[in-house]
Amino acid sequence: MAIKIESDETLLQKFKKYRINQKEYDMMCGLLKREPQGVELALFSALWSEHCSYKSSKVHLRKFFNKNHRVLVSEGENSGVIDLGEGEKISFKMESHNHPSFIEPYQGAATGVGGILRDIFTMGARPVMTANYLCFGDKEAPRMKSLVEGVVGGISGYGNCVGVPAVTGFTEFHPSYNKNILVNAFALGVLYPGEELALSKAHGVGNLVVYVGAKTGRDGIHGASMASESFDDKSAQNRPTVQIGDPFFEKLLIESCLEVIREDLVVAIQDMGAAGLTSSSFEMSSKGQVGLKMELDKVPLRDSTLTPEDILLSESQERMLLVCEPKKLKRIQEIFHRWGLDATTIGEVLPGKNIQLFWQNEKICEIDPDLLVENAPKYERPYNLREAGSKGRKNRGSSNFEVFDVKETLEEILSSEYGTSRNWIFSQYDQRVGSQTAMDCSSSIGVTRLEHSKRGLGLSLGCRPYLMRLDSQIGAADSVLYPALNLAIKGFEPLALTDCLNFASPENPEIMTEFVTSVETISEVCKELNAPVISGNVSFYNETLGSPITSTPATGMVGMRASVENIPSDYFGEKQTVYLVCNHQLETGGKIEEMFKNKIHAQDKDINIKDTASWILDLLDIANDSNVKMSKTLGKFGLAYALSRASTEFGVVCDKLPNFIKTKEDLFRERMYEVLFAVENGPKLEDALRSKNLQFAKLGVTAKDKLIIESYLNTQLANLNEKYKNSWENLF
Amino acid sequence: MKWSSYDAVWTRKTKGYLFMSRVGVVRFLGTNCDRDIIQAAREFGAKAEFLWFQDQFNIDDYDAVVLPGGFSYGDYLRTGALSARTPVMKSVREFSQKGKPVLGICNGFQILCESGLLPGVLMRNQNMKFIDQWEELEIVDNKNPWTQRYSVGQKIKLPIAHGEGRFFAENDTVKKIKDNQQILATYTNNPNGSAYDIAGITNDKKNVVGLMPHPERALYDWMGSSLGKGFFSWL
Amino acid sequence: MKIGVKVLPRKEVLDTQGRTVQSSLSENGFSVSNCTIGKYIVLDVNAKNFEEAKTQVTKMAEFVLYNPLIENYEVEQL
Amino acid sequence: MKIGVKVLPRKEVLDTQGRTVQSSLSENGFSVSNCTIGKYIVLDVNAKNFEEAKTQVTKMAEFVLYNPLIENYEVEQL
Ligand SMILES: Nc1ncnc2c1ncn2[C@@H]1O[C@H](COP(=O)(O)OP(=O)(O)O)[C@@H](O)[C@H]1O
Ligand SMILES: [Mg+2]
Repeated sequence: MAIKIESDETLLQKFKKYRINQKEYDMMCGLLKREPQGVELALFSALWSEHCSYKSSKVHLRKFFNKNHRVLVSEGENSGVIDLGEGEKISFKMESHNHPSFIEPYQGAATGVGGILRDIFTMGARPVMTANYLCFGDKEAPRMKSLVEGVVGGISGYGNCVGVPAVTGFTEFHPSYNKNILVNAFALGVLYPGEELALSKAHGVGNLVVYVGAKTGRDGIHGASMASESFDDKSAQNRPTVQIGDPFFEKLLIESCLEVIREDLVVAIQDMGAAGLTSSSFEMSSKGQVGLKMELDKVPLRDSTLTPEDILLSESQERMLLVCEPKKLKRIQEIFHRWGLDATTIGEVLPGKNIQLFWQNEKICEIDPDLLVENAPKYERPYNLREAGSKGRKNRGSSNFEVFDVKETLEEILSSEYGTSRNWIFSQYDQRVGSQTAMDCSSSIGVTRLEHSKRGLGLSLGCRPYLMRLDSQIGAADSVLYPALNLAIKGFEPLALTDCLNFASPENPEIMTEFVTSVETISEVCKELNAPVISGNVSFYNETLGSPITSTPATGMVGMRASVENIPSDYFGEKQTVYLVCNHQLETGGKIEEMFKNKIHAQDKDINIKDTASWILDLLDIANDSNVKMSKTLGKFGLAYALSRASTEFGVVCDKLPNFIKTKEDLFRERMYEVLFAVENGPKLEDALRSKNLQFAKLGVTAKDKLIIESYLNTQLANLNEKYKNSWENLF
Repeated sequence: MKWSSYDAVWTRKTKGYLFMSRVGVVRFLGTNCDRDIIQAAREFGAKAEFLWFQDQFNIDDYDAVVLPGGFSYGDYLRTGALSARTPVMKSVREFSQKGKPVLGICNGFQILCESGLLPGVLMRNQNMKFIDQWEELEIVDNKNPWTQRYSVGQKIKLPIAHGEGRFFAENDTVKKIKDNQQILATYTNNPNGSAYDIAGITNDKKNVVGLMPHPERALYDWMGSSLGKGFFSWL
Repeated sequence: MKIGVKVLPRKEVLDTQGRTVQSSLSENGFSVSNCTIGKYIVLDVNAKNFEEAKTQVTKMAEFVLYNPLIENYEVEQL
Repeated sequence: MKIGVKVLPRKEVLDTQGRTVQSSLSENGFSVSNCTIGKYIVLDVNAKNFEEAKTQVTKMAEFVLYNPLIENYEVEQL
């Protein structure tokens, strides 16, 4: 087919403005059988961006294990949904807001929280918990301290005001994030018995398209396509207007949207996220295979100079689009009005399947949304198969780190940004609003109680970037195994997973290899645990001037426990016997510098996923049946660090270490995987462990105010606790 | 039956009348602890329902009114300022003037100060940050409906969650509050710079109480403490 | 008509924000002997002249824009 | 010398606080067609004249007092 090539500069300029390349332009022309005109190029630019189309990841995301008896929705909607079995359903998801947070940390992080909450209540679920996964650069890197302060402030400012508790999180530092921090927000919502899901599929010719919430302004125009390319030095200049989040408006939207959904007044509902009105309307129409008429001049504006194209691309926050039967409009408007919001009809559902856009009664565009949504490009980006064993491992460092004095090393870790408490962060988050929080951010998992059934939902975030730097398969396996283990030893059965895959450019085959390895490995572990991946998000192009971030597939795993009473604590108590239970896969670790700055030492082994998963499920039974009072996973910095963290009021006297700990250094190595259990009735636990053939060692008994590890360490707790709790402020 | 003061509610209970006290829980735009309070009140056998900020209510229909925490009007302008000027507050004022029990928690406390039902004002925490953590409180007064179940000097653990909880009033006002025994509870380790470590106060008639910490978040051991119960169990 | 309302903390009230900013400025080598932070509110009102506008805005200020316990305010034409 | 710095949200940027305060004022019977809320900062600096003070304060503003992505500022003598 002959396509007229506009060789003049205008086309090149357009490519630049809309971030489109020649190849994709040719594809558009092929689909349209002509050149795009008017606002069409803007529509393509938005919907074919990596951010909206998932064009580099789609073929791989399809491989995810995403179905089991609990799953109600795991694709095609704003968020995944599972059934909890007693009439309740939950919906959860995680999403990145990395680029905006680097530009304007407070608003970037705040609108990240706002966006993920909208994805949840759009489904008809009331948000009941949030969490955040943060990776910052070296704390001495330019702007880093103010980025930390701004991001935490933004999450706090938004989350506290909408009134959804933050129950857990993850914070890490590494120079690969110096110019590209990660801000991933997680949210979970509940549908109580009898409450119906809301979906985004438009249908019913003659039904109305209604715009709800904040007025449209110039915020974030071209944001979606911006988010789909890497930072360069020029990014500073062509920044779109910063999107400002208004948590107060969001709160009003939550209440009013849930009310109209509960009264069964809407046919379909969708938040306006990336690429705003365009993506929400085109997706609703494409999913329902119906046409839509939209009169852009009826969209409520904050700035009267906006053009139709601006209106289509604006990413103003706190806006929703819904479809309803005409006879229900009045009631809908009443409800929104009661909550101080406006609901405006801007169009209707048409027969056929085209979207027709009008501006002051003139049709400015008519297009089949499938061209933009279904027919968006899908790329099989080149990648290599991961090489097994040591060849797959880029970053194996030497193992010869030396510990001179256990106490000194421990104190050094506890007062470094890598090992100190994140209390400075989470004390700024409301962790208890809703009055259902059973475990807050100070614990290794977050727990919220289900209002109606009194069961508990547990949440743990996964992905430890230092393991990803070692090897993407080990790192990805760990990003599911570690949170699953954290949940299991508190008695929470892993139910399902969401992910947020933060990677550099997919056009780089090495990065793509890590991406594919991560997806396949995560899926494999989820299958072994029977915990499907129900939702997620991909963020590519996390790199600046060619230097990539650590590939970071963050995850959020949700588990359930029969009750929120007597959950094993993170801390030792009086008269307890302490055990170390292990299933050694491989040994990693070294001193702080090695782990977080340079290469990390590790044995040349892989993780046996099947074996580890079944061990985790065994521990779940133990945690539930053996009257476990305390449990804790050993992670970075090994046993010494874990014992010191678990010792607040009571420490432990370890008179005999297991034979695999022979040196001072061994006290700081992480042997994946090990957990601590403390019980009052030792023999009972031993029987249970033996009956399952689990390897364990008795470490000793608890003692008030002191921690003793053979001849290696003998210390009072006050000093360690003080270091752990109060070092942040000296560092930042 | 019509009851005009908390004593009446109390008597009915002790005399064993089969009676559910009726609690009104005020919802402003942006209130976010409203469902928590309903749950807490119902847990202890009270009949609890929402009151809407735009509507006045019949003061005889309720035995107690709670202004829950949250971020009404987004905390814009000043915390509690916009809510204090809504229609429902006319009824709350009238209700309190009849000596009936009113409790404002967190943002509710801020609203009561802004509307003049309680003296003083709550300002930005000294460290300029929102603070969520558990604090030890000492009950200073129990001659009011809301802390009647506690003993004076009793130490209880409750969580705080606020950015603006630093109680401030002019010197002579603070002195008056102190002399009149209007201090309800104080912090053991003052987290926010509050005058006299104040965590909560009462009005001079002791029927209106404002408290920054959240007793509704400390009802059962699984929440971390059950010592907040007393604020609701008398209802 | 555009009217500006300057709302500043009263002297005897501890202005935590001002103090924090002042110490941050001093730490970074700026010499500031005092820093006070308040609000600036711009209102668009319908009025024939400043007098009329001022009357309206004063009413709003007294109604809600400032808290006399801790703040003072001033009205100006923009 | 006392210098005032008026920091206001930029026009194209959403002013969340102003939006809510305006609608609350309207609900209470005041007619306001627009409300914008920013900060007012009073600084005491050591300077011989306004020009000199302004130079100093402008540096401070650029350093920390305002966020150029979302705000504008003006310096005035008090
Ligand atoms: N960004 C954050 N937001 C909220 N809580 C956080 C955040 N970062 C860390 N935390 C909390 O701090 C606890 C300790 O963090 P960390 O030491 O990294 O994990 P672990 O307990 O697994 O060793 C976590 O369990 C989490 O609840
Ligand atoms: Mg969405």
